[in-house]
Amino acid sequence: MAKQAPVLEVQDLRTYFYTRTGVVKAVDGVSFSLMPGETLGIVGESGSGKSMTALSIMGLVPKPAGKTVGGKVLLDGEDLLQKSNSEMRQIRGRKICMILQDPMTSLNPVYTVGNQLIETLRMREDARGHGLKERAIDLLSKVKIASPETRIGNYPHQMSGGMRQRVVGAIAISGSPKVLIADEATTSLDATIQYQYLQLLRELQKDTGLSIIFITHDFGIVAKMCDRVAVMYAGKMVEFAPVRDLFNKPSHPYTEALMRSVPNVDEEVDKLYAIEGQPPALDKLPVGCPFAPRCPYVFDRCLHEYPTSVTVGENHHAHCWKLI
Amino acid sequence: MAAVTSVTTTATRPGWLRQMRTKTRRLKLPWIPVAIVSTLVICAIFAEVLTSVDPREINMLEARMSPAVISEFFGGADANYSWSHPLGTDVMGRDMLSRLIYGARTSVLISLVALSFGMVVGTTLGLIAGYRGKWVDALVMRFADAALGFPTILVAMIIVVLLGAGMLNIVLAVMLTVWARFARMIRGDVLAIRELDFVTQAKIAGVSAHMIIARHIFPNIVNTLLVITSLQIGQVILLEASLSFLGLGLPPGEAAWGIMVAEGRTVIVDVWWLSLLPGLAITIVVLAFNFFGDWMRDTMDPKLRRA
Amino acid sequence: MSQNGAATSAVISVENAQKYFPVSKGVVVRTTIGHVKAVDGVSFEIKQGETFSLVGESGCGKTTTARMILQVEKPTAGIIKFQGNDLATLRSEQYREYRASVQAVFQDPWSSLNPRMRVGSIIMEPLLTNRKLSKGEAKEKLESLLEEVGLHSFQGDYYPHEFSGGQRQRIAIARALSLQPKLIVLDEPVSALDVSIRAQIMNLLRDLQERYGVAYLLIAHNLATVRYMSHNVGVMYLGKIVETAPTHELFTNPMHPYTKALISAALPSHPDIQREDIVLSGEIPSPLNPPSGCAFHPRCPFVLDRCSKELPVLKELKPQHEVSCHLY
Amino acid sequence: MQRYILFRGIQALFTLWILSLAIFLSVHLTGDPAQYLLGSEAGRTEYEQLKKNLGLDRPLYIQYIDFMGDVVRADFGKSHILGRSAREVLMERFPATLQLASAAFLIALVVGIPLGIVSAVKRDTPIDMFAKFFAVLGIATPGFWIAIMLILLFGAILGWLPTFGRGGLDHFVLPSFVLGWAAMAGMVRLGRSSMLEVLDSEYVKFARVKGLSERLVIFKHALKNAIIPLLTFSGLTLAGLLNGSVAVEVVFAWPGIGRLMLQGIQTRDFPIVQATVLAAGLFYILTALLVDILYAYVNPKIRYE
Repeated sequence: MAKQAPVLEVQDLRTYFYTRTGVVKAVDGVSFSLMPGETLGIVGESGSGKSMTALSIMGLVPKPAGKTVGGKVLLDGEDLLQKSNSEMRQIRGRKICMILQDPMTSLNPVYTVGNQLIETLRMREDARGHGLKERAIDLLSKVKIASPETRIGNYPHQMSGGMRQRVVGAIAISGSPKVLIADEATTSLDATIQYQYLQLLRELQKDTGLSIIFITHDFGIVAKMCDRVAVMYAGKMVEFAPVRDLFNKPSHPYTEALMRSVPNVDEEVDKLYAIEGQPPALDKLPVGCPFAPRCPYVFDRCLHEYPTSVTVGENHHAHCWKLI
Repeated sequence: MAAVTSVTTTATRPGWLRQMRTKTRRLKLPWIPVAIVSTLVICAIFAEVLTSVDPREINMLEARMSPAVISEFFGGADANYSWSHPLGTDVMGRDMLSRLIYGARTSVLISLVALSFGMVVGTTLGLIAGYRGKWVDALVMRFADAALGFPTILVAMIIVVLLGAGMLNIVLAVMLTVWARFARMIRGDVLAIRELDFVTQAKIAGVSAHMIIARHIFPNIVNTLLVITSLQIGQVILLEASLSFLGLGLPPGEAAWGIMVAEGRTVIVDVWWLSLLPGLAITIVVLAFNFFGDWMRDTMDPKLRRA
Repeated sequence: MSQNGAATSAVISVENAQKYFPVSKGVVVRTTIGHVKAVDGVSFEIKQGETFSLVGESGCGKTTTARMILQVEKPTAGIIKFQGNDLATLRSEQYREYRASVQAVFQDPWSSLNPRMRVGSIIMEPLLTNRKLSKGEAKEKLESLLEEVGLHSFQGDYYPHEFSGGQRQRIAIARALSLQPKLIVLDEPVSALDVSIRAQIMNLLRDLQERYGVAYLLIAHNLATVRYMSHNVGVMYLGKIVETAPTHELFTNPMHPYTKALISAALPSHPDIQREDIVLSGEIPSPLNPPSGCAFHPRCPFVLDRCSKELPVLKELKPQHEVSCHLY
Repeated sequence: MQRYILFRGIQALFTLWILSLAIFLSVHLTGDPAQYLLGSEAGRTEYEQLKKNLGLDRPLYIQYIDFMGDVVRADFGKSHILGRSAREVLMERFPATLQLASAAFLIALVVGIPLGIVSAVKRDTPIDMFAKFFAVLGIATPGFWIAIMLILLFGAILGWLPTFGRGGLDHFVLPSFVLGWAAMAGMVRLGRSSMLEVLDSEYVKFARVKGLSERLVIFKHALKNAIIPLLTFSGLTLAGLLNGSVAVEVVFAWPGIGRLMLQGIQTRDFPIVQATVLAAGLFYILTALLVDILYAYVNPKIRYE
């Protein structure tokens, strides 16, 4: 890959929640970069901070409890964290957009899908007046919705989950953003519908040169869709690698254990590896490495100090003392 | 942790006190509403002890005396008051304080009776409608809708036509709407709980229908029941006062806050305390119950707690 | 269906089971305008100590099939046999014995445990409802069950909210085990759990099967889970089993176009894995008004003329491998 | 949609029928209307004659059929106190109540809904605190008492506003405020909670994600959804308004049907009682039906069923 400027660069992002029981470090020093046309996967379990990373990038951390307290989010070199609310509004939908998890509730039940598409189109200066409806129909056919002319007058509840998620996709790409974040966007879809949707995203990416961030708990989506992968655990990014390197040589003990504990569709597995214990509560994180209590390789240092980033291959880093 | 607490409880007394304090502090009990509600209940139970004056005793010589607690400090030279009537007297010379205390008893009594009947009937019907479903549910809910939506005042009037004014009339009118509120909420809860997997599991294990209701469904609606009850008390007291005010309840002259407000209405300009005091009492008590109910809902509603 | 040979070892056999839900319309007088054919003629059997999986997408009828076996739903037609005896002909105590022999573990570990009951009473409820036990026996049994599923014996006094999702699923398994059932229905037992917890539960279930020879009916949508857990698999589409085969055979040699598409759509375990690309067009049709002939024909990439007219039947194409498709 | 309206219509008719039955039975089961009409001094033959004239000697079900016929023709007989047809009196008084209730309802809507919405959008600000306080007071204070206190303050002490009877616009201020406050309080509370819920929804989050202005997010996406439960509630509010209007009409000497109803009860004037209770019931049921239809219209899930 030629040396290019990244379209999105996140540096040491920190988003904390201030609750009665203490400070929850939902995102704690996350850094990564995203190249034009690239697909990045962020994998983690519930509570790993992967969704909150996405909301922090979008500037939509739930207030007042949550706050992004540090770091930089550089989109084309401009720090989004320094932008005012109204400036962010110009950026959202146009330069960066997001698909949320639940297609059943992402669309407003009291407006037709056409209405919700057109209102997004209308926000852009170059799209006033005539032809909005035609462009909306055009977008619907782009996401492969059959007979878009009639579908445009439908209310969300008249559509299936897969179709609603396509409409959400159409709205998300309507502003021709450079970056699209898909937060568990296919989790609630059935297998064959999910497959259709992933295929569609891939085609859209090929046509528009969009960069996509997939936020998921499923290594399968990573294997199928992503170029590079970040693994998150307890608010921290524990491993970062090109996708093949990650699957061939998982370096962080958590990544390794997780991969060995996931069953395989492609071959019979004799016995899965079972990770001991539970993911930690974010307001009661242990000192040192948060994975230490469940780690098979744990030694003294892990319990006292958080590991530094170790380079284990080209563009492949992991935070683990074992690797030094 | 609970076990640890109970051990120390029996061991040392000061520890017990301190623990009670930390426990209640953790619950963040709303102290002012609790104090008001307690005062009300104490007045209702110990009315005879708290005041030796008969609330119905007429004494025209001591009529229209202004409240001593106010006139002592703000009253002009011509103010007619006496410390034997701290809150003054009405146009017939009846002692306001004693009437207010006995009025508390009326309020508590009526709302307690009406509410418990409403609760029992409503909960039972709600449980049956929710668990049985189908036409039973449809029937019960149609009646509940009608009872809920329908203006209570019309119901009360029809009952007055039927039975004449009286305490029973108020209790009936209140009951006829209150049961529906319970039935509705409980039924909604039951419908949700009935679909939960632990009920299906119990069915698979062969547990009988009445055991499922008793062991799996009822314990899970107790919270809702407490919350609705505490939120309803205020409304019931208000309803009782309104009906009394209109003369649809107890006969005039009885000690009920609504009647007292009505008696003061025509002479409001001269004898302002007659209406002011009982109305204030109603407002404060209803406010207290509302805040207490809100607190109950916030602490007990598992849906809110899980979020 | 095939009655030959191992009839004795079949714990349960389902023959042509159907479940139709009526759909009604009308304001005052409600008239039935049609039926949702949730399950439309399903047959299979499960042998002792084996896991049979039903896979398919939402609305395919796999859960309804399980609920019929659990007797939560009464079949509209068809026969369910328990150890060779038709359930419909069982006398009441035999029927009670059947209910005790078939237990279940459900998907959501939060809704499957009564929050107002102690874990001990939850686990012991099926046992105490069906058997007479002394206090001492009950206590002993509870402790052994808790340890069996990897919990501490003192945890029986705790309430469900004191446990995590994975531990709750262990409690649910202990309850299902308490009556030493012949069959446990596992309805998506791991899909609500965190990824790192799933392997713990799947391994536990496999260990228990090895130890007690209990049979499982596994309902799952994740093919990887199915491949890891089961001996035989049935693929369902719109209320019918379209293909059934031993696990290895099904995954290495899928024959029905729908099975092929399902496997093609399953996410790969490694980025280098390339699959035959079968993208199905369209959505799953409504079971209220299923397509004529083969219900899959509007989405099938290999559709023939006769598919829309003739209903295909299951044919045994290889030993134990049955497919219902006009292509063969 | 049509099916839904038809269903609600049938339900409304059924409720009305139950009400009429309740009135018929209560009037006919409590004592003897003929006795009331004549007073206690009347002779036996006179009494029998009157009973025959009134048709009271016939079987109950025949009387009921007659009664239903009268109800359909809105003929409730002659008030023996006022000496006029009950329908006439009713028609004379009805506009007063309608005006008062409409004014109160308008206040509740115009003040209550915006206040609730603003309170949710500006959560935990002084506006929110004020709205919550205002609402909780409105729910807890008895309307009849507030009415008396306002008469004392604005009428007797300050002398700013008329305190009784019907007249110019200034006569509306106090009664409609008192009547509207409780309804308004309910609207504030429900408006606030339903708006908070909507603001927390995925589609509002998605509207923000796609870069809509805050104005569009709140006024287009959140508002319409938040108002749907308020519509249902406003139907229930009407019942509350009818409840309250009796006391308010009595306190402010407002010549409406609420006061007429109470007078009818106190004087055992059955034609008046029948007329007013049925009219109030009909009014309530019709408005509730209207609200239901409106609700169906706003909510596409029902409209397209």
